[in-house]
Amino acid sequence: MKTTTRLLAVLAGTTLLTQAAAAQELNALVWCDHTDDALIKPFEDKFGVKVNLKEYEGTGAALSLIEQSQPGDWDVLVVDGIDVPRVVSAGILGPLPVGDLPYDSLFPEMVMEENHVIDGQTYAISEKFGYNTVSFNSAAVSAEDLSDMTALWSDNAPGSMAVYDYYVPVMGMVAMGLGIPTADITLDDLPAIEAALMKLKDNASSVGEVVSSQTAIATGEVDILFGGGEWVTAGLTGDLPDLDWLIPEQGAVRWSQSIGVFADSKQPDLAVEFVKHVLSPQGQAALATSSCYWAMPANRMAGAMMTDEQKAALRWDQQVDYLNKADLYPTPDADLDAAMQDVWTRFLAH
Amino acid sequence: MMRFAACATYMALLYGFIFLPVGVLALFSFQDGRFPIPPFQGFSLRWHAEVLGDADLIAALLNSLMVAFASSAMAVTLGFLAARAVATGRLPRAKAISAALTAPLSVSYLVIGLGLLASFNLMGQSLSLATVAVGHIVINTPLCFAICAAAIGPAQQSAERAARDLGASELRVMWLVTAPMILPALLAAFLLSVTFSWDEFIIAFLLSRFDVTLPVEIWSLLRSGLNPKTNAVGSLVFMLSAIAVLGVELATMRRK
Amino acid sequence: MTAPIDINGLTKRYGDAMALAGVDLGIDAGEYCVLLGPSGCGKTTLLNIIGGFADPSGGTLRIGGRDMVGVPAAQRPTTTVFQDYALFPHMSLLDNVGFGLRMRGVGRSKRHAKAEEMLDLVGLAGAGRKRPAALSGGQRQRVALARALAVDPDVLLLDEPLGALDLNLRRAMQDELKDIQRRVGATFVHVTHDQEEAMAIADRIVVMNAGRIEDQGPPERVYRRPATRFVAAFLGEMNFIPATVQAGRAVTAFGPLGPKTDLRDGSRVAVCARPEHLFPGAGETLGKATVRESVFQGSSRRVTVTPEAAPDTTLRAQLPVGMDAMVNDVLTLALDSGHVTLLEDA
Amino acid sequence: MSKTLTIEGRDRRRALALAAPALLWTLVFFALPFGVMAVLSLWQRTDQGLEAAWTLANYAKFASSPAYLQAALNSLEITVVVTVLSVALAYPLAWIIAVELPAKYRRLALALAVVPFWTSYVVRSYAWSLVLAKRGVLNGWLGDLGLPLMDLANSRAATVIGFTHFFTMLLTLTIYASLVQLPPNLRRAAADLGAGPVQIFRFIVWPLALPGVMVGAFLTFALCIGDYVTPQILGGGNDLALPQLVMLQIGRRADLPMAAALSIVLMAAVTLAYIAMARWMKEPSK
Repeated sequence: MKTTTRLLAVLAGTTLLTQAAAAQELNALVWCDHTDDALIKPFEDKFGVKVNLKEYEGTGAALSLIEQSQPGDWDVLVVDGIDVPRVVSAGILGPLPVGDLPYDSLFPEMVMEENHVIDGQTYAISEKFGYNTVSFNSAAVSAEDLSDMTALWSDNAPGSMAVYDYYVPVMGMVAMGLGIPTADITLDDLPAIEAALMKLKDNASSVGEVVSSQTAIATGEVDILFGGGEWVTAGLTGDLPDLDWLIPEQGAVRWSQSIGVFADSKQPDLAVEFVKHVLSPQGQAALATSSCYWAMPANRMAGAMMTDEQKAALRWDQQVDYLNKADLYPTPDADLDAAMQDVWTRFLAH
Repeated sequence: MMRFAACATYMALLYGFIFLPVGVLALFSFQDGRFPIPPFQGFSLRWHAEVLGDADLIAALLNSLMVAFASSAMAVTLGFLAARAVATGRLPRAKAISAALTAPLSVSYLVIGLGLLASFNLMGQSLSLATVAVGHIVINTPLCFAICAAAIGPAQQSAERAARDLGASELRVMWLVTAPMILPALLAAFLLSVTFSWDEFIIAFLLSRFDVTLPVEIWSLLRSGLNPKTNAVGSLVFMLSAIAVLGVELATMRRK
Repeated sequence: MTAPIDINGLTKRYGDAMALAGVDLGIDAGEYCVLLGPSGCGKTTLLNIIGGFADPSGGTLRIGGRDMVGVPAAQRPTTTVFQDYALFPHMSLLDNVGFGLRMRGVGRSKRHAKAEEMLDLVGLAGAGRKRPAALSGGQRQRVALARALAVDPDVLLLDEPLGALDLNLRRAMQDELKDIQRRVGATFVHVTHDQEEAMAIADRIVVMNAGRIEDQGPPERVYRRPATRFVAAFLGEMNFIPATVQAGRAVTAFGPLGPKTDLRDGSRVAVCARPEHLFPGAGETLGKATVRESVFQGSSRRVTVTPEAAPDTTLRAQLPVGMDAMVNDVLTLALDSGHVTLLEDA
Repeated sequence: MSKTLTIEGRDRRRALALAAPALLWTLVFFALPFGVMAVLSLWQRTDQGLEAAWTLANYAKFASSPAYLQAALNSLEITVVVTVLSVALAYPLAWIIAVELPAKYRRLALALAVVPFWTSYVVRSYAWSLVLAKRGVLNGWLGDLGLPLMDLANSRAATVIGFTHFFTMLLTLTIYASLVQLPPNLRRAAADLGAGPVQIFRFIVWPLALPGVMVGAFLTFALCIGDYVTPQILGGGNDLALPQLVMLQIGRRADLPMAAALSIVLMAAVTLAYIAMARWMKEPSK
């Protein structure tokens, strides 16, 4: 009995210690592209703090992590641009000091006021964006074969294929392919989308997350990655020049990620400094070319910090055209979201 | 002769199956290129060097060791004490208690991890390596209990009785008589426990926050970029463990 | 039903160690033969070779005239009662005893009838539904015996069958074993290290030491006229009185003792006499001796004495009851020369 | 203080005190969390967070959606196939090591059979994906030998192979342990009474080692049906297993109540398997 009490005391002690230590640390809940030293180290050195990073995939995962934490545990959140209103309404994010942030140098499409500004308060800022579209191996498939997206769920798919395992963008893409703008998806559209998805699954050899998708296309396991884009291919083109990506004629889905500060952060000033660091041209360049995945920085000024090869891999100069062709991520309400997830579960189990 | 040939063939085939992934893993950890897939492009130690230079991985390795040793020590202690209680033959409802103590053995780690996650959340306990250790103690205590219970037999009972008769206190009986007598079992329980904790992923994944154990770090490595570094970690971990296991094996053999 | 065993020049080598160093042995059909010796003498190895659990390194083994080398246990006319009984814990007694018949394709009712009969033979009638775990040690031993006998072996091999039993039970089982052997008529080969058991039970005792047979024959002969000093010492207590041959007699410190001998003069021999053949009174006298120790043993009194003629030797004698001999008493001891053996010193 | 204790009473107290730490630990960190899960499974996930709804809706959703039932069925099928396959592969190896091999090589053979155990579980699954990939090692060899290539990656077959690899090692250990415990004289006695190798196995070794094998098989079942890593890495998203579905609830929807309900379903499957095994073992072995 005594042993247990003592052990519990020890455990409690450890917890207290870790919490006390947290005073000099910044806790950020991020995507995997924020973990490179190139991005984090300069900030740590400048402010003499330790940045603790917890990676997650998907807003749901972030929400469960936050729910399973104590208030004040977190300082910085990186989240899907379209999910900012959702987390703001859940009271998770606090307002940002707009004047300190480089709004003026963002790509105009990345300001996204409808997402980031709620009741006149700005809660987050875009930091990185890209496209969920079609990646392919140009040695095996020609770009013409892929210009019509619907071919991928027809009876004769142009090549072996993998599908990226995230329901929002992939279902958004399929909707685009069916002629439904992502903003207009309703419950009534789901049967048609589901039917196309099932055909897609029949044609696909696997459905996987970032790295398994990357692996599949990089190793020649598949020739086409549905839902891929520059974030899959750009980092690999140095080794595999045949890897390419395009936006089909029906269009594609644009994703963006935003960064904000927790409402209950114990060190909001430091957290804001971190946001500023990530949005600075240096931070943006490092983020754009992170080892986990590459994608366009939200801050146009980052271009000055990047090499020509890097910019070429990201198609820096074609962004205007691409931004025109791509719809924003779908923003389903709770009911539609649940229904979409059910469709996706059926898709996975198919 | 036929029989010998059949046995040898079967052993060769099965050992081939067992070693196939490990061999491939090790081979491509020396791949001199970005992709850990055939063809083998030449020999390079680059990925091994990268692993050894990766502070996060090294930290995770140390975390894993810490969690494994701390949780196993606790699990062995709990299991040993409970096994002794059952062995006295005086424990009321000994059968029910034994069943309760071994119950976690048949529960999936995922379920144990989820349950603890929800409970810690409810208790307001934030996650850390300590919570991972708690989970590992839950899964390893039944194992240690079972191993110790099997080792405590009539020989220990009578030796304990003799020690008590000669005036030893309960604590000293345990420390001077029972524990040394079943030392091999205690050691085996501890090592098995360390192995399980060392290798455990899902509980560590669910119950950790910033400081993570090696399997969790490897998991995120796996999802953050395709390269032979994962192979290198795997082979290094393998070599490290194999050396440790061999060392223990040799040490016990010499003592015999 | 029964068969003779014929062993010639049998050897068994384990690496450099010789477990059997050339054994010649003939056992008659229907004989109760006991292999006796200290542990490590090779008796169990010999039994294992007869039973088909080990191959000899050389020599021949015939059972009922058939060469047995290389024949697996299952095909030999032998069965074994194992030291640990080796009962099948998951089978009832009936199934245990009937197992051999089952292997021979005998139908269920027939083999159960035979098993009942066998259990009856060993005094376990009606216990057939029990499992081995429900039995005492002595009962398990009986089941093992019944199981081995159920297939009507020509030769039954018993490996220390009574070793795990307490003394009283062991004595009772000895009689029973002998009785069962007489009834079934098979050749029994029984391994033990207990010389009393061997003498109580055997038609023929084979004394083994260091992989060799030291002596063999009927118990009485082997006891009375052991062939070697080892045999003499192993089968009960023996006084060895050193002597030198002079004119056909063994001359000791007490003068000439024992029977006439053909050994040439000057040979060193030992005059061997069991304690029960030393007694106070007339005969070939050993002169006066002082009692050093005296132990009452119920049916006799055992004394240790130092003879005056040879103060460096101690002799042991067994005195009839009623004869008091206290420590420091002086007795005059004599020897019954009819029971004395002369053994040449090795 | 005036209360007198009997010797046996004192012994009982002492025994209870010894068992208390482990019991308490199991209660607080195992039984209690389990209760929390059971309670949570009756709650609901809403936009605002978790709501104590006290409803069976999560279970109803499981029972009424074909995709969820399919996942449970997938898990069950994979687990049964893996368990049977692993026992079938491990038994002969354990037999060879325990019986056929000279005693001095036993430890070495056993150690070799489980060495890959220490490669780290996550990495082992990943290693199989390298072996089985379309342009992986296996197909490289098949191609060199001029044999037809196999498309095993990202499939149920890959999941089954990965699992079978792990559990064959585990079962070799457990089956070896139960085989080596059998007194060798039992086999000799049976041989002596005329049983051939097949009969010895059928009548003596198999029934006597069976309880040990069953326990190993049950552990395989329990561990396999609850594992997330292997199907996630090797299944290629083609064959959703129950643990993946559980993790989806947490990762994608932050729906802890649904995850809890699915976990309870998972545990129900394991419990049923346990009851079946216990029943089967209780029956007389004939």
